[in-house]
Amino acid sequence: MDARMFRAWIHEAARLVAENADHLTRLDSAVGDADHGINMRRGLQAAVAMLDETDPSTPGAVLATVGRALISKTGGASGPLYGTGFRQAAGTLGEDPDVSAAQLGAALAAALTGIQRIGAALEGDKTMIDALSPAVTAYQAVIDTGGDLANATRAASDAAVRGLKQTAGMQARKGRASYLGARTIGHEDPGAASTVLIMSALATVSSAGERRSEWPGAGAAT
Amino acid sequence: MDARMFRAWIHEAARLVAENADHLTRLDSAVGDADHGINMRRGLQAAVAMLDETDPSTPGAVLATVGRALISKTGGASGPLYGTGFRQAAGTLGEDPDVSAAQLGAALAAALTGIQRIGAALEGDKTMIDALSPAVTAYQAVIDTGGDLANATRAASDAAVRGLKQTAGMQARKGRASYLGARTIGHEDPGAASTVLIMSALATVSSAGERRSEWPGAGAAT
Amino acid sequence: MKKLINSPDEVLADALVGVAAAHPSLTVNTSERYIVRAGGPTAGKVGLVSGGGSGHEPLHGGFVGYGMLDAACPGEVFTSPVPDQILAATRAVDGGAGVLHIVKNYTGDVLNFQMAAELAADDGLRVEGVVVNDDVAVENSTWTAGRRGTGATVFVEKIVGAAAELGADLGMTAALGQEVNDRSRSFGVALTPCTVPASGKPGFELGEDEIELGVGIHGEPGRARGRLVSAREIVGVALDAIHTDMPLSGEVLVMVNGLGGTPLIELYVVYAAVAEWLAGHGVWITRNLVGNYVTSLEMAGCTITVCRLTPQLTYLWDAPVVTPALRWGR
Amino acid sequence: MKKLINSPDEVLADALVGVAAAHPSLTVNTSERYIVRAGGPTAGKVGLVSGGGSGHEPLHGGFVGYGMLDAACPGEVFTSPVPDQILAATRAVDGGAGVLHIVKNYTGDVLNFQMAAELAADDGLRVEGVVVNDDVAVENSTWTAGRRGTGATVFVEKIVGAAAELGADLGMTAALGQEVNDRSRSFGVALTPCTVPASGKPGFELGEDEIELGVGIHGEPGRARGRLVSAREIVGVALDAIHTDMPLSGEVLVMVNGLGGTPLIELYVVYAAVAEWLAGHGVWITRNLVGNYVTSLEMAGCTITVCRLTPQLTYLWDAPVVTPALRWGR
Ligand SMILES: Nc1ncnc2c1ncn2[C@@H]1O[C@H](COP(=O)(O)OP(=O)(O)O)[C@@H](O)[C@H]1O
Ligand SMILES: Nc1ncnc2c1ncn2[C@@H]1O[C@H](COP(=O)(O)OP(=O)(O)O)[C@@H](O)[C@H]1O
Ligand SMILES: [Mg+2]
Ligand SMILES: [Mg+2]
Ligand SMILES: [Mg+2]
Ligand SMILES: [Mg+2]
Repeated sequence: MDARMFRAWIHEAARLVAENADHLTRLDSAVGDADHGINMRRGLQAAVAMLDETDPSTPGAVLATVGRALISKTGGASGPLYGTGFRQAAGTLGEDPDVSAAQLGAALAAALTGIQRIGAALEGDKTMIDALSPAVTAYQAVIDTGGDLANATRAASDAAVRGLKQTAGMQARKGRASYLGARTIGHEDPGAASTVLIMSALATVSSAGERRSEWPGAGAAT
Repeated sequence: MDARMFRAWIHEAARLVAENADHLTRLDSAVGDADHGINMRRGLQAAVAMLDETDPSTPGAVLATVGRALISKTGGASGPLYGTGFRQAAGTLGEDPDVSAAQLGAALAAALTGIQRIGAALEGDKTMIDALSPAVTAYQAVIDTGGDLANATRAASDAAVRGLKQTAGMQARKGRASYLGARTIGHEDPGAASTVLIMSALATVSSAGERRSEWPGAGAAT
Repeated sequence: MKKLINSPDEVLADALVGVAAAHPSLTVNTSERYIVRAGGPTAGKVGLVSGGGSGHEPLHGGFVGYGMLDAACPGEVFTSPVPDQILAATRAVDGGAGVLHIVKNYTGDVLNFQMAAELAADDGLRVEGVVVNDDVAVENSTWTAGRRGTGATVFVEKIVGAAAELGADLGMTAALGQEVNDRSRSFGVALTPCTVPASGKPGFELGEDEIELGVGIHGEPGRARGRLVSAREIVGVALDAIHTDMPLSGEVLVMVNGLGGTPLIELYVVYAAVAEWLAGHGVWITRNLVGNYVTSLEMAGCTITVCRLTPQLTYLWDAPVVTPALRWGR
Repeated sequence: MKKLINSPDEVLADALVGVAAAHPSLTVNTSERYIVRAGGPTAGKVGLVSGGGSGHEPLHGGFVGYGMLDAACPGEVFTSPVPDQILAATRAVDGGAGVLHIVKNYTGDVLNFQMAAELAADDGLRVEGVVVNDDVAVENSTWTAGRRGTGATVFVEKIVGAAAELGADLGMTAALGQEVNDRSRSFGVALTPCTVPASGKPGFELGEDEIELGVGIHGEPGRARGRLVSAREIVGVALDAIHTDMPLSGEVLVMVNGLGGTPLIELYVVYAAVAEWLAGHGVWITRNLVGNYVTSLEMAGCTITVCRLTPQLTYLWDAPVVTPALRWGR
């Protein structure tokens, strides 16, 4: 995967989030303050704009730019959390112009660790961690058993969806949803839902990348 | 008519107004500030209480007490207007312990004049005047043609009702309804509606007085 | 009806207990129902009394204090006070220099204050009155009870209050009040109705995209119903109406006043539009107020009031004032 | 959604233009999005920066001025500000004595301020933080993100502001802010939801006789739904919760704070009930605020905040303050 493909990922994530912004906000209005869709749309739009403007040439630089944009523009809890996640991921990729599926797995794991370091949420706390953590695990499992990028990202995306669904049964213990205590049970977590969109965007672009190897640069993805 | 009968009038008026307070307030909410029923109920309850407390012995003293109570307790435009009306009426009755139907006619006319002196409303301005003025005229017409108290008060009450109905077609030019201009057309005037109740109370007690001459003191009414 | 009250009939009584408890600088006479500065009348100073229906807080009780009112007479919600309480307040603040009544132009307020003034005169008190009638939405006084008094009341109370503190006599304060009123105009807009506690129902109904244009401060409908448009357009309607009635120029004092249910962030959005409009018309805002000063219970909406300043009016506006709702210079 | 705005996306930008126009004592940096005192940092004084989502006005911009904050960083409505703007404000108010961040305890606010503090430290600035978490409705911090910061923020900003003006150093201001927070508790009640402009829909729905108990200030539902009861009963619930958590005694500072859509007359009814309850428990209110200070857009309801005073805190509370929303002593 090269910088181009990482940019495609963020473009697709921004598109999906914009398309589902009302849904994310609706989820946040049940357990939070009704702004998650607005925040994520604003943040990812800024990320896209900053990518278009600075045109970073390595995957690491792409993710670092996205992290900086999310931190600078999102606000709320999700901004620093996702922003830190992307920056940590960028850190593992260094300046490589092209990264392997294994490298991407390490980057995703680093994102998870980064988000947990600053947010201190564990699985079961009803946060984005509940979608991201199983996604990272599923991704790694596919790679460990010799699967390719497309399969790994698809597995990650599916795991994120399952994680999201499980958040409905949880009582929030982190973020502003935690103030509602037991009243959060029965509602999906908005941050887990945005994680699903981001992971699904990754699956989309990596399988498209595989299939359409005529794309300039996309052929390098594995 | 003696003091007892005048007190009965005010008791009946207070009862009717309390019973119809919501209706008066609803009328006032269409063209004013949604308090006419509340004001009139408060004012007439105070009048009844003050009558019970001070037990005035002449018709003039009864009406003067009512006027003072309305001025002291009603508030709004209707308090000073009705209060002044009752005080002016009291003035024409002097200290007579018993007043004739003709004297009552003069008292009603004085009330009308008093209200117009301080409120400066003419017929057609969509105020209580549009109920009171035809009532005074109708009362006098019955007396002038030899009719008795019961007929005169009934005629007055009926004329007030007709006057009230006509206010629906008028555009308000006095009081806070006037701020709404043409939007007042189609709505009855709340003050005209309370005048109807007061005149109807008068008709009720004077015909009851006629029929039930066994009432101590009520036999004197003509 | 959803209100933080104990019972619809006790709102005013309970609120007065709260005012008394909250403000040691004020004395509340709960039986006669008036609010005065603690410590009694200032000898030789003209006493300023205002009043009107409750539901407009902080008007008037929140403006009692040094440099502004001496007493406020709160009536029931949206109902004029009665002559007895106005008379009692007038007596309580008379420091020998006479008492000025500041009255918003509503039939009920005017009649009740008039009666009180007559009773006070019978007692040998010197009383004058200023009637505030700044609302340009009410157009033609031959066809109406005359223009309503709204936002300019705050300007009159503040500026006349400063003059009284500086020793202006009764005639001067009355003339000054008249001058402030004559130089001021207001226009109001409602986005929602409000509910008088004793009535329990909203005063009118409005669709999701409807507003009332040219409203007063008593929860009544306005002169016309309009579509909910942008703050900038609403400000345009309001300032056009004011400017047509009293051409604006030079230095002005502007109040963007919330009617009770509109958050401050929106009032700043409105103020930005007002500043833009006035700058575009060569008018210079040199003093302003943005906030809830003359409310209509929980109604959403605002009134915009403009006063054409003179150097003297600016000086008196800037003079110290120490009240619960307006405070500076001390 | 019925709001006096130009467009849901421009609310904050337009409001900041309004704030800039209305208050010559403030400078608004509209591109970096912060509000500072006009005239730059005071050399040798600790700079105080607060911030948070917009929609709580006058918090925080209305508390920038002498004796209180040096800068406020408004985020989008109900959304924490971002590190960049906090960093810019921190730089702008540094007078060489370091900068104190006053942060309400919400994950977003805490994370964004933390990042800004790290960036500021990288720049060689000395930054400390106080996290305000006074809301007793959030009971158990092992199961939650910890208690929310609500009304006590005003107390912290005022009292620390006074100390900074008197020359307290960075460590002292941080410790004092912590002390004020530790001695303060709040409880909030909502009668209606509110609508974030960009979302366009109310945050929750409530029946005609329902209220939300234990709400924060972001339009979210509360800990529990209850029946609409009398102001006195609601105050009982709130003060019982506060008293259970922090037994009240001696002299206290009380704020009865409107959430934006509740008229002042109701806040006085609530204040009367608060005064009654506290007097009945032998607690003496020696200072108070009644009004809209920490709002939640147009939400109807109130928060009650109590701070157990010490002579030093009372002294600092009384010290002069000159801001758009709080002003006395000058
Ligand atoms: N401590 C935390 N760790 C991980 N994720 C968190 C944490 N706190 C909140 N979140 C996530 O952030 C989401 C809310 O984001 P958003 O609505 O944008 O911010 P805010 O709560 O400040 O309004 C939650 O749904 C949750 O998934
Ligand atoms: N100038 C006037 N002359 C006669 N009646 C008037 C005048 N102004 C108002 N009214 C009457 O008073 C009624 C309103 O009374 P009320 O609602 O109690 O007082 P307010 O208008 O002060 O709220 C009107 O319906 C009208 O009949
Ligand atoms: Mg949120
Ligand atoms: Mg009325
Ligand atoms: Mg009235
Ligand atoms: Mg938020």
